[in-house]
Amino acid sequence: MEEKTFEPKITAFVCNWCTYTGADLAGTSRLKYKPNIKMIRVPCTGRIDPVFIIKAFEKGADGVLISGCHPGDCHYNTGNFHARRRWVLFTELLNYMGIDSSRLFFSWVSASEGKKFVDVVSNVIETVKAKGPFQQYQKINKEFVLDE
Amino acid sequence: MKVGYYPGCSLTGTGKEYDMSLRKVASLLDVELEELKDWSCCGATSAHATNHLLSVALPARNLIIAKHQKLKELAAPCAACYNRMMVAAHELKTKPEIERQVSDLMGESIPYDLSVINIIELFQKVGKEKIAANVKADLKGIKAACYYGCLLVRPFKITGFDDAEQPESMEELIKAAGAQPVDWNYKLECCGGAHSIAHMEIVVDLSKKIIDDAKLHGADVIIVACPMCHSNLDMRQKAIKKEYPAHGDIPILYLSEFIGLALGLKPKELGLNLHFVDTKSLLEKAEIKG
Amino acid sequence: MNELRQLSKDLLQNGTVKVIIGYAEGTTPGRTKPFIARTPEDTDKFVFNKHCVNNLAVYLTRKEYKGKGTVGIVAKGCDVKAIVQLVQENQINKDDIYIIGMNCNGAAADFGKDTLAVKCIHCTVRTPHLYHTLLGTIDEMPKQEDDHLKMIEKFDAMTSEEKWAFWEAEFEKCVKCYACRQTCPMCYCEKCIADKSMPRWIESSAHTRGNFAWNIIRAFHLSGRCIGCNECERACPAQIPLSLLNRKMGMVAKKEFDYTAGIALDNPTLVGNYNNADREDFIK
Amino acid sequence: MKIGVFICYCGENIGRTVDCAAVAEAAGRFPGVVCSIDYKYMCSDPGQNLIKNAIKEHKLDAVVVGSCSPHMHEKTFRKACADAGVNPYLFDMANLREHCSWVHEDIVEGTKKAIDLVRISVERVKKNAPLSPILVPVTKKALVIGGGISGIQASLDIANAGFDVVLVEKEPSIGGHMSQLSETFPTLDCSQCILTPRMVEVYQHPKIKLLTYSEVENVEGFIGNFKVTIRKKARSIDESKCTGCGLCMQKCPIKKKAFNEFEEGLAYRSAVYVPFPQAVPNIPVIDRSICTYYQTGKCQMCVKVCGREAIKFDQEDTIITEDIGAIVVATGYKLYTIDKKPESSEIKGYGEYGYGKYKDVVDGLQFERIASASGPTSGEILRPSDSKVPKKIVFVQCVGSRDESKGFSYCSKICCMYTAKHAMLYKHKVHDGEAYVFYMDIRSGGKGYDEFVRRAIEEDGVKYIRGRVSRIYEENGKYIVKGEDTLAGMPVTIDADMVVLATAMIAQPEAVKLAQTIGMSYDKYGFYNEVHPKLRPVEVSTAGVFLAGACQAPKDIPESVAMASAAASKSLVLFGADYLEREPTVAKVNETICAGCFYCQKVCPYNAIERKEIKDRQGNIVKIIAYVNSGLCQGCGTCNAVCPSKSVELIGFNDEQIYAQINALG
Repeated sequence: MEEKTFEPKITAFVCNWCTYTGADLAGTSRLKYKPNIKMIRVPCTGRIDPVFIIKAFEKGADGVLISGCHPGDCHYNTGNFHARRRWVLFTELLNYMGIDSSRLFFSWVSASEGKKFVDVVSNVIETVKAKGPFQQYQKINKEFVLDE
Repeated sequence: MKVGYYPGCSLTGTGKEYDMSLRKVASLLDVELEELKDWSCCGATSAHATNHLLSVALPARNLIIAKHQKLKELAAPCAACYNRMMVAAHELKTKPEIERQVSDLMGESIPYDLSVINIIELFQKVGKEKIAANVKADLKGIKAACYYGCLLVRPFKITGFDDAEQPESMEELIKAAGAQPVDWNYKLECCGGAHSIAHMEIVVDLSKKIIDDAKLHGADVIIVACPMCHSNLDMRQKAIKKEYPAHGDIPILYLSEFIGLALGLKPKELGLNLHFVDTKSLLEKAEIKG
Repeated sequence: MNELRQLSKDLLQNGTVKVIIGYAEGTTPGRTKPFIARTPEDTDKFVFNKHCVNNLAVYLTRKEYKGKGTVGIVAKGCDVKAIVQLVQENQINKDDIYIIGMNCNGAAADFGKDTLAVKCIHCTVRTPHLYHTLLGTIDEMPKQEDDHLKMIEKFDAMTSEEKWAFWEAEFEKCVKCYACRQTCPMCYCEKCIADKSMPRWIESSAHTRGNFAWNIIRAFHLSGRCIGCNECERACPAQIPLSLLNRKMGMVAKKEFDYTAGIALDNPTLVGNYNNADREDFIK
Repeated sequence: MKIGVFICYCGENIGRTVDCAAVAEAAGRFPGVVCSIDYKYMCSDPGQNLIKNAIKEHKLDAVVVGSCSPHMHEKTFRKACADAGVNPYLFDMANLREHCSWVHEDIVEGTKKAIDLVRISVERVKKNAPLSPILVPVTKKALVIGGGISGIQASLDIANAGFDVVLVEKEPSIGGHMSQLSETFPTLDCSQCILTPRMVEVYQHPKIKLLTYSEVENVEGFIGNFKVTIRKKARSIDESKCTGCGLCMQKCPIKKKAFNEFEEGLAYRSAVYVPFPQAVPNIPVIDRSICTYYQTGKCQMCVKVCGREAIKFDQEDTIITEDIGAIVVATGYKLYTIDKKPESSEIKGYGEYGYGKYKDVVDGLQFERIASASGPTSGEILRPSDSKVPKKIVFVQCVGSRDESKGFSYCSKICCMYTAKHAMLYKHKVHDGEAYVFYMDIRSGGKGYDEFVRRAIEEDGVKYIRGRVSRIYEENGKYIVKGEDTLAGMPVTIDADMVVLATAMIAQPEAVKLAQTIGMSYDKYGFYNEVHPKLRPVEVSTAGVFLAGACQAPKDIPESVAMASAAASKSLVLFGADYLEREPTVAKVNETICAGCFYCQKVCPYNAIERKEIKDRQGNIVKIIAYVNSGLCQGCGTCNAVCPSKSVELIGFNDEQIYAQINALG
């Protein structure tokens, strides 16, 4: 029963200048996507720390999306370049630890790519939906969260 | 150094001396040429004009043989073979649809990590220093015009070799061999290529211009890296003379033959006796005895 | 050994250094322990042998020594890597240390064992790459199978469930004693993120979730910085194979960015720099 | 903390797919929320009054508005909060329109998500801190780098508005490339005639400090407060004594050792020289690399003839520091080197055109000098090799530009026009001559530009051939130009007496170095990047720095002048206020726990992280830690993410705030 009605929870960390604005454009253009995703706005992808992602999983996210300006377009010139290098290390680490890094999505979505934003989000939701709940984390989450 | 070797049809026929000289020179320079087993036609001169898929599939077959022989590099001394293989590799790499069709035809995928090299690149790999170190004959009085023709450097996007308009790599090798390259203007002009048989008058005109410019700049010899260029420039000098009686002969040598002379090989070992134009004038100037 | 003692004595006597960090005979005969020589007489206690496995660079960032005059240190190649990395990260001033480089013929995996420590099997710096004085000789080192590497490579074939199960079982054992942190020369933060409560990114109790968070972040913060001395694993009372994580991340740094930590003073750090051509095929 | 929540319907925009009343009702039950109100248009005056009244009535500490995107109305609501006494940064906005109602269709789902978004905002605002904008004082003095036409125009505009200007030029004279030009398109007025008065005006302007033969070495600080270090190179001449009589130059025995840069190598100059007769300042420079005195210690001919004792062989470079408020970068361009590959570039040269090998194959600026009345031929069109009048001349366009295989892929923009001008000047001076132009396309957009090209073709009979040239070589005293006429589909061969290559404008070789000094971004060719290609064309990503002229991209004189005036007016806007207000979203270091690893410094795009020494009471340095210069920090937060111990945090987006948001998702 739960399998059929499973709707994944997606947490997104997006940069203020490109992806957040691109998501605004998706709204202004009245494009549609599913409401499973909630966004947290940060100034720059350079601000995104891996602990955000771990915490999101601990808080029950089935998937996490990270999105920001295309390389070269960063409002702060180089924030996304530094971020990109750290993500390579972080995803490799997750893979090695068996934490399904295919639940972690990265994209470049510019302020003018409202359509791309919708495509990215829809793809994330569909992919995670097909994968089902993030059972590994849910298991260790449940084990120790006493008030549930 | 081991390098795969694709002679192609010309080197077994009109360009026999190219094959002979290259093998001799290679062994002197510690290059092991491993010939492709059961190689087939590269498709030059006709396949690409008639059927695109065929023009890719023919070289692809040879590339697959190279893969089976576990070769990393494949030398194609004939500029036309080199060009066809480069074009095919490029098509396979950039066009998934072609790649799929050719893989279907071949029953296996095509190797991408194989690099096809031309004769200049082969000598570059050997190294100018090594060539210079092995020079036996003194050729410093010899002025050589390096003729690249069209297929080595073009299309530049595909071959990526040297410079499409102002190549200098062959000159560097000639210097390493101890001779003087001349600065001339026709090193990339068309020799008439495959028109040699059907429209000889075109080839006569084009080849004459090339030869005249080389002579104008004081060349004693024209160096080529393509059997077709060789046959046009060498074989057609007789026809040029018929049309323009004032024409004086100039020897046309393959790059491998010239380097062979520098390394002290006998003219006959290099197949110089198989040329139409007598190479005596060059050998006398270089004081090399037949 | 006499060379080492004599040099140390001279250095302390002529005032080149204030103290020298080295090894002395341990309480169990044959074992060694870190030892700080403060007077020329102290240097008689110095020893150097295959049981000198500790990475003494960890002491260089301690308040007792940092900024208190030149510190001498007895350092194997692997220890020098740590020193190089610490200099790059502004933790020590290269002019404030005197490196007594030791040619190293491998350290024993453990006391009483003849096998080599993991870090020695794939060592590339048996002669230290930076030193003021070099002592000792390079002798033949026994060849030993790199089973550790094979283990890391085994992960390539495992499913993520299998990998998770492996680490879950390992991390279950973690008691959050932070011995790994304490013994790591690269863990010099004045306040570790694991100890911060506003906000508490890493849960402090020793349950699997908190242990995962701690070990992920520990490994991540050491990515491109870990010089592979494996002191963390040696110190771990729960015997969690932390070196598998650290070495893997070192391999990732090498493969993705052609980067090795601690090899050259002028090498830019891995994190903190970027290349326009860094991999981004995972970013859609 | 007492929080008020305000949910906007935005007419029907939010209300249609979000049950706003239900959202307000749910939000009212969140811990800390003391009032929760929904209203049709929260941004309207009555809506804002609703917020203000609630702040007073409920003594609110913080406000959350659920409405449109913060990019739309964040400022509006912050101001409303401030008006009613709540710090504007104790405010957060939930984006219920662009990120919820407009993109979702189901009202049940939409409402659920809207409640979540408001919860996230409420949790975040609890961790917000009251902040005030950062006030930065403004030094009302501008630095203009580059004394070409752009720099001259910007300097004059700023100075005429009453503000001080420091104009730095690396050559001994201002004037730039425009001073080398013969006549200008499309009016054919004399370049120097219109430029020289401007140069003199700069020199005499009481508000302009002119530093020629000088270079900017270092720029520190931030908008309104730059500290600039300038190196004034030794001229070996006492500027206060020299009268510019020129006797030293006449008597200098070194006549043929150095090519005259101003004449583009078509003439020689002496060791002591002014670049050209109209130079400003008209004070010579001694070229120490060729001067006999510097080589052998003898000669001193110039000293003997100088009645003012102005020659100073022992003069040294001087370092000048200036406090500057705004910087105008007008460093201009360079011409593509054709004969060989340009320094520090991947591109190949055009060896096949024989530039550098054949004297009569010249580039665009050389032809300008040949055509100029003040040039080496006094304006007669004579070819350099034998000073004969070329009867057949070929112009080749797009050399180095629009050529991915050998040059740069961009269009150099002005070459179509200057080639038409060159051909026209040639035809005006050599009536029986033939002029050919090889072109790819004719790009003549601009007032009177296309008419100008048509005039060259139709009235002056210049022959335009659409196609590329493959090779140029010498044969029997002629230059054989081989090319293709793509309209006729035929190869063409022209035996010319002279060839002019319209080479591309490229970035100055030291452009990247200056960009790194100032903190500007640049494209792959080395041209400086503007912040926004359309709406902010003269600003760069470092605030307080403006661009003028060809350092940004190839452009002609009118465009450069317009851009210079724009850059000047941007500087003047800055000088209009005594203080600048900046968003307080900046990073701050927790000094007690910073371990000083300086990873933050490595990732900071603005060089905003400095080193700070912490000393004990005896004055011994205890540790060196990071310090954020809040004037430079732009608030990206990359430092915060790389800091392993989170000892540097971005105010406004700190870890607690983001943690609260993530926590509210669960």
